[in-house]
Amino acid sequence: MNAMTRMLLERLGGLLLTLFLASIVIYSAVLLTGDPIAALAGGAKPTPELIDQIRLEYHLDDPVWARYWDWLTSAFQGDFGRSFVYKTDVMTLVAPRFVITLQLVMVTVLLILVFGVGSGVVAAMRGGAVDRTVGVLTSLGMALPTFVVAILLIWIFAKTLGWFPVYGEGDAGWDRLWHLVLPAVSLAVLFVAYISRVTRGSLVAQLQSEHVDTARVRGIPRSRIFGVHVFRNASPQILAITGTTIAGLFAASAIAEVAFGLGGIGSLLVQAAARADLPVVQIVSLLLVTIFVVLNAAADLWSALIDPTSVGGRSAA
Amino acid sequence: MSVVQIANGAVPAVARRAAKRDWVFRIALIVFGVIAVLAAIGPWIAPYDPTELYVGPVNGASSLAHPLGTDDVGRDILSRVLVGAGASVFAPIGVVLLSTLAGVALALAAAWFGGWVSGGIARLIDVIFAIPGIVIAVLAVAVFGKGLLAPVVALSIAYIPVVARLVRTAASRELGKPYTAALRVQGVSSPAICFRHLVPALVPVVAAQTAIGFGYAMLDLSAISYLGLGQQPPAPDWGSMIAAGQAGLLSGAFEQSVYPAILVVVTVLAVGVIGARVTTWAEEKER
Amino acid sequence: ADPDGDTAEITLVDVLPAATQPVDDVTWAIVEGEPATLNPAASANLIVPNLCDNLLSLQPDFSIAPGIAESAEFVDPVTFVITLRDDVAFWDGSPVTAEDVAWSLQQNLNPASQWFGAFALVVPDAAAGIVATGPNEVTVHFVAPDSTFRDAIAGQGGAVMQKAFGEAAGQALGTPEAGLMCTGPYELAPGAWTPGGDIVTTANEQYWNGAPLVKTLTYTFVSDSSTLATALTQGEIDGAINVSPGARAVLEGDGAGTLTVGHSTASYSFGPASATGAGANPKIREALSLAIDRDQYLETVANGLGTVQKTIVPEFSFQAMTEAPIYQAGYDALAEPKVDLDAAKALVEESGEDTSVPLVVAVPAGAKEFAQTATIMQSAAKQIGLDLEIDEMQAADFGALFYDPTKREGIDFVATQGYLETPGVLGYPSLFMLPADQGGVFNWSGYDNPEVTQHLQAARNAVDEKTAADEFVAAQEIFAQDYLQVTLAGTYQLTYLNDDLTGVTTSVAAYSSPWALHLGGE
Amino acid sequence: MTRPVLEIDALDIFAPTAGDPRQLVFASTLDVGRGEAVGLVGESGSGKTLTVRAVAGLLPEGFTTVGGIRIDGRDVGDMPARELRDLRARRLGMVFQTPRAHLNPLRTIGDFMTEALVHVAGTKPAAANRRALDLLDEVGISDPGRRLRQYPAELSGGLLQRVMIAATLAMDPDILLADEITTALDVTTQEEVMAVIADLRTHRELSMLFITHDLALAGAVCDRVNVMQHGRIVETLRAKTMRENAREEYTKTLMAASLDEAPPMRAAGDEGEPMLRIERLRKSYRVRRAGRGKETLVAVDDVSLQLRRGGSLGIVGESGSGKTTAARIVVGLERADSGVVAVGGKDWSTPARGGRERRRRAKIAQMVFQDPYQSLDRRQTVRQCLTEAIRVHRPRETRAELDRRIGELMGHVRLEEALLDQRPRALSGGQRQRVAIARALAADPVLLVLDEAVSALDVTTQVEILTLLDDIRRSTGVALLMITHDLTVIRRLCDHVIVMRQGRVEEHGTATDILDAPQAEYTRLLLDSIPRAGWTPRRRRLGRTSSLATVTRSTQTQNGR
Ligand SMILES: Nc1ncnc2c1ncn2[C@@H]1O[C@H](COP(=O)(O)OP(=O)(O)OP(=O)(O)O)[C@@H](O)[C@H]1O
Ligand SMILES: Nc1ncnc2c1ncn2[C@@H]1O[C@H](COP(=O)(O)OP(=O)(O)OP(=O)(O)O)[C@@H](O)[C@H]1O
Ligand SMILES: [Mg+2]
Ligand SMILES: [Mg+2]
Ligand code: NI
Repeated sequence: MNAMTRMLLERLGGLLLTLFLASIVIYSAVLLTGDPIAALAGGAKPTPELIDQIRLEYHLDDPVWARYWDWLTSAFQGDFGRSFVYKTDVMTLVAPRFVITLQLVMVTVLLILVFGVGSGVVAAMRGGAVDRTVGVLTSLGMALPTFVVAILLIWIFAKTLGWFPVYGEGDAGWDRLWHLVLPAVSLAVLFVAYISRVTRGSLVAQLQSEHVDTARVRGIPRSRIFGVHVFRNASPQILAITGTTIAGLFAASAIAEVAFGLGGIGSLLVQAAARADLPVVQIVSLLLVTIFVVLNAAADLWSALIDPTSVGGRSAA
Repeated sequence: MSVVQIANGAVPAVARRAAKRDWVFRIALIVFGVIAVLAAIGPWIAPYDPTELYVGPVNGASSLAHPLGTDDVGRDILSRVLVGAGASVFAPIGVVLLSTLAGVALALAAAWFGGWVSGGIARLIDVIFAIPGIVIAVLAVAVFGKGLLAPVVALSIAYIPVVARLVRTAASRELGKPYTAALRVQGVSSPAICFRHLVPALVPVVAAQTAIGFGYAMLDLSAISYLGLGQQPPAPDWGSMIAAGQAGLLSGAFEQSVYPAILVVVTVLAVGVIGARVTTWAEEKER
Repeated sequence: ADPDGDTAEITLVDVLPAATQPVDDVTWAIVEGEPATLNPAASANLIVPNLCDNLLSLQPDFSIAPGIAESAEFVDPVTFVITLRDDVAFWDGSPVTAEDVAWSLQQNLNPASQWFGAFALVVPDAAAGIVATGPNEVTVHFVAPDSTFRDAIAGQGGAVMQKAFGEAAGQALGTPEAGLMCTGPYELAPGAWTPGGDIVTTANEQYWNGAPLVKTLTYTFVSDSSTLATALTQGEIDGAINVSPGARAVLEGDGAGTLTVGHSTASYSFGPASATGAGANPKIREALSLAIDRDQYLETVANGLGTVQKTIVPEFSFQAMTEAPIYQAGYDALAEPKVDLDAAKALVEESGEDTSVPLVVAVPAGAKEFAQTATIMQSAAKQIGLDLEIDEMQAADFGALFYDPTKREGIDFVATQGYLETPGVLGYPSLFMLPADQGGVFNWSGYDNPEVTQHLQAARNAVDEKTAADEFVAAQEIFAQDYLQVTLAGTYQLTYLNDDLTGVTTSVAAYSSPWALHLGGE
Repeated sequence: MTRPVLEIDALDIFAPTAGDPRQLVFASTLDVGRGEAVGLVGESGSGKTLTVRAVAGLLPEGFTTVGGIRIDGRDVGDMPARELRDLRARRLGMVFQTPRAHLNPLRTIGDFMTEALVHVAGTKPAAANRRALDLLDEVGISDPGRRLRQYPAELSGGLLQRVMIAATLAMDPDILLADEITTALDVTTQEEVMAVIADLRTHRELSMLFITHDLALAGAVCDRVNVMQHGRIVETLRAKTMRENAREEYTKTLMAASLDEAPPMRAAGDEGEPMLRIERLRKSYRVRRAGRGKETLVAVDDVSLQLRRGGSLGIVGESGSGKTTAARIVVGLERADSGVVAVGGKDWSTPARGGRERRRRAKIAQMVFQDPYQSLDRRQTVRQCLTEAIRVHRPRETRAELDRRIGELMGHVRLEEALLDQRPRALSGGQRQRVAIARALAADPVLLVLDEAVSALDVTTQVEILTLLDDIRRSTGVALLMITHDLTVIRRLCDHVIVMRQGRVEEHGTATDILDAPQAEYTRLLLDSIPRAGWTPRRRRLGRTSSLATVTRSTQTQNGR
């Protein structure tokens, strides 16, 4: 078997195992998070009979493993359960919100790539005062909590400037993009700083590496040294960490979503947990886990592709 | 909330250089020292009872009686900031301690036993790593109830993979060095190798990680407070103060949010500089 | 005294001038969050009133006018006859029949209904109790006279739905999937409710009382008060009812709209959650009441937008009733809440309760008002030597307190905000003061005063309004001193509306009347 | 004589520090004539590398220089940056000590070879490719077409070094700067690389500045030799006559320390029971294949040997021949696939189970590891280290008794007691290795395994340690199992020798027999590859065709992320 296919299969196996274990952990832990009767009674004052009926109907008294098994088998048939609160298919609830989170994450990723990777590259290449400035800014950026940035932005733009909307997701299209700018900025600040550093760090490591010395002494033009030897060689590490960061953004977006009133999956999770809407909490958590694991694996694979020497070399862990 | 993985190069060279320039490091150390001391003695030096209402006007501005103003129920913000420092500074320390202990234990077990133990631990760590911090926080609040314990436990768990991976790498590197083989050949017992040689060797790495982890824990804990999953009122902590003051911010009463926010940022910055210094120092020791 | 008397600087407006210009889209924020259902029998919210007409129509000043029912009166002490207009049609164009009305009212004979209490005296057998007695006539039979029933059907207890649609939908009626079939000024088309997203309603061009000027009225759900305040002032959302008084400064500042203050029956209060422990002791409650400065409370929690309220039953709830003067006199006779720490400490002493055991007050998490209420209670408790802990509960857990006694274990007080959506004074006292088996579902401390019970029953069973009023005042005189709910403040109805729009109901009547009927451009 | 191509004139090099810059190189002056090979020798840290890097423009950031560097008479300091780069690209070639680190691991050999041609000289890729093929052929790499498509990780060190040289030649430079280009290679490979260089010099009139710490090598390949010490060039000598002409004290010690000058000190091995007996030992590893998948690599293949009490046995062989693996099996750090290891009549074929058994074996056999810098715990002082080694066997020793024993051990290895409270960082390489030996002797072993115990050290230090070991053997009667790839070490210390190649025993016998009358072709090759006076490097065999298997053993530092 080809090494590439083998690695892919191994990866896939590890990925599925991780997902499976995580689903067990999450499924059973979520059951501890609250009593869903209020949610299930749908606003009505439940009588004891109604409560009994609900417990029976939703198998609330079955042992955890039995409920997990039921859930798993129906999930394989495409049925992910129904929201206790909204009484609708969980997927119809999650899908449109996922789109919003996805869009938010995409805008954020754009910011991270442009400003994070960009400033890291500039800092590494220019050095000197530019490097110091970027360093100070990123130090500050890494000390700024997302929600503080959010509050600050709301304050500035709602009170004073009014250039960007600070609430809601707007309508699809340009309006949406317009609405996502500030949430994305608040979400991005910390990560821009972080990625900037990682980028700078790995570029500088490459810049100082011996093979770059070789290229220099051979008179290779600066631009080519940077593009072909420095950036290209640093990119697996930058990519791997950017990948992990982006994968984590889907969960980290919760704060920006709450602060800017976006209806994404992060705010849905917080809300659903407050209302003990267990199927939603379960699905959203698992969705987050899946995204994280898959994106991470994808980033790994991609950096493996960039790095021909690593094919089949990395351990699965 | 975000759990940022500590990666190579995450400590900026600038901070390192800054850390080498002693005065920056010293300032950071002094700032953190002052904050830590205030956190420890805050309740005794607070001019007012931090939970007492109407010691001043509602949303009062800075004045002689209330240097940092008063909040939306007329409590003295200075007192709240001082008393809140305890939870805000010591909770991240708790997170760092718990996650470090657990992470180091797991990593050592993995590095030491290898084989299926290592495989199992790696899998466990993968699983934890895959579950977002916010999900762990939501679940932990359900299990431990509200208060400081849940978020501390949640973050400790969320940080385990970062610590464990780091330590595991360092431990295998250390175990791979010829001197451990030499110790075995000398007949030194395994526990002795582990505790007399391996553990001390990991101290600098862990110390550097601890400083960095503290900053992240502080940010994440305040974010958890912001989402309403943290400290129980009326006990103050910086994160919930920022969140509570958000409404006032829009109507011009910035004091309640801004001061704790500045403190969070300053503390994290100071710890960042200290962490960079410790890292440099650890790296120098490595050579 | 005039309820407006002590708030001279605030002008109370209960309705904005009707609109004249058509408007295509209006986005409205629902502060309470997304409802679980729009079934009027199962949920009280601000969306249903625009969708489903009630039999009688509640006016912004809390008076009652004919609605779908031309008339609705007791013809004898136990027989109530409803005569319907003949020109009312459901959204699908089919006319409203007596069968539909009977079926709709019968929904409330189910104990799960929100309005079961209002229908408690109707003959329990649905077929015999509520009957269509003519093409346009429905007769309701009672087991005993009920002085509150007519007021109740001006609320959602009198909401009219289509029988065929309701039977087809079954349990799912009112959910995003099944939807509704009513007669109101706005229609809910199938699929117009995106769960977790928004609810889109469209103008009912055939509305019997004149079509609304707004073509599409979309409801979104924003619970966070500062988020909402920003969205409103930025003009991102056109309006909201029940905005947080905490955001007053922002909302009154320059923004896209204006804050209107209207009459309300809403109040903040707290009450005991268990029959054991210090919370169940009236002396402790009175002591706490004596330790809380109401003016300061108003200033902090309601940001000045409220009144000191002496007892659980607010003045506005009887303003438009025939015997209002009697009720007013009864109210005026009650003592003003005052601060007296010494007396409070003495009461604690007297109560004989163990003050070393901390008391626990449960409040819903998230809203700043409740956090502040709890903080103020805690601080008051401390001043009189009591130790009070705060348990901020997530929505689901807090909701569970109201039906699951086990969830109330370890909790002494529950602090809430409540309002009365229809005129009438007996609703609250019945829920809190009657023994549990007689309808006192929130009587968690096991309060049982035969005199109070007797007066309240007599008020309800009274066949003339004066007797009802006298009996209630007699009961109130007694229960007010037992502090079953310690009323902290009455609040106003706060409505924020974009300056381009007008025509909404701005009093608490919005909960029971199509408040957006006259909404439109200025 | 014509004008020198490269002149270094009173060069000072300063490193940046927090305060004043620290001077590392002091007024170095040397020149290289056309077609001439000039050596630069001297102890570690004397400033050799800095000097050549200054010529190539590769000093670390912040370093400053004073003085002149002239190429063809033009001072590089006066040239504009562009021109300077161009000059370096076309006129200078530099080859480094560690070719693996100096090649971009993510680019193919082909890319590396043609990069300068295409991007500096503007040659068409196809033409550059043809040129690359020719060059690889010229440095003696077989199957160059395939090599061009491979990645650096897939080539052995010797091949890589040749690639590096070939690539440098692509631009037809006049001057070749070579910084310890063979230090990482074993003797046979070293000879080949040097042969390639010698060829090139004769064909191309190449001038060369050649850095090494191996005087014999410098003497063999250079016309003139500069000796450097503490940042200064202390002396310049003609290579042919350097031994006779050396005037400086430092140069004289350097020359005198050469091993083959010292008299053999072989002790007569007493005949008796073998205390170590190895039979048909075999050990294989699953290793990653260069391209894809895994393969089995037999590291030790059917090896048998015997060592008598008080005897000394040498194992020689090129890099990767399985010497270390065999030693690790003996001391129980590795488990053999099959075969017998018997020590003192007891079966040691499997590693010790449990602490007690391990301690028992530790009392009998001890090992000194190859790398003195890494085989000590850098956090322990010498005293702590020795105490620990002693306490393993005598846990209840009194303080005084302990001190006495430590003193005795320090005496054995001739270390001053003043060093007892130092940590390894403060010790020189020779001192560290002596501490390691003292530690091994702490258990009073009867068998001492020495894995390349001196190869990382200066020649002077090497001599010291070997003498020491021989003394110890005589005084304590310990048997030595000496692993090395350096035959001169064997001559000095061992009475029996085993020659290993690719895991197998190629030849064995007494040291005198093997060194003076080698039977196996391979042994002769090994012997001939050793640089010495009058030695000229020759090409003897074609390059290794498959790369060395990648070692996945945990002792190889993991690049953890
Ligand atoms: N980047 C650097 N920063 C500071 N000091 C340095 C740096 N590089 C080298 N040095 C110092 O400069 C001195 C000379 O170093 P150099 O590398 O030239 O020695 P060398 O003669 O090549 O030794 P070796 O034989 O070990 O390669 C040493 O003392 C070394 O510590
Ligand atoms: N743990 C291991 N896993 C895989 N291969 C290994 C391992 N240890 C050694 N090898 C391989 O076994 C072969 C013999 O290695 P060994 O270290 O014994 O060689 P050596 O003769 O000591 O070489 P050197 O002179 O370079 O030290 C080498 O090809 C090496 O790559
Ligand atoms: Mg050097
Ligand atoms: Mg070896
Ligand atoms: Ni918009």
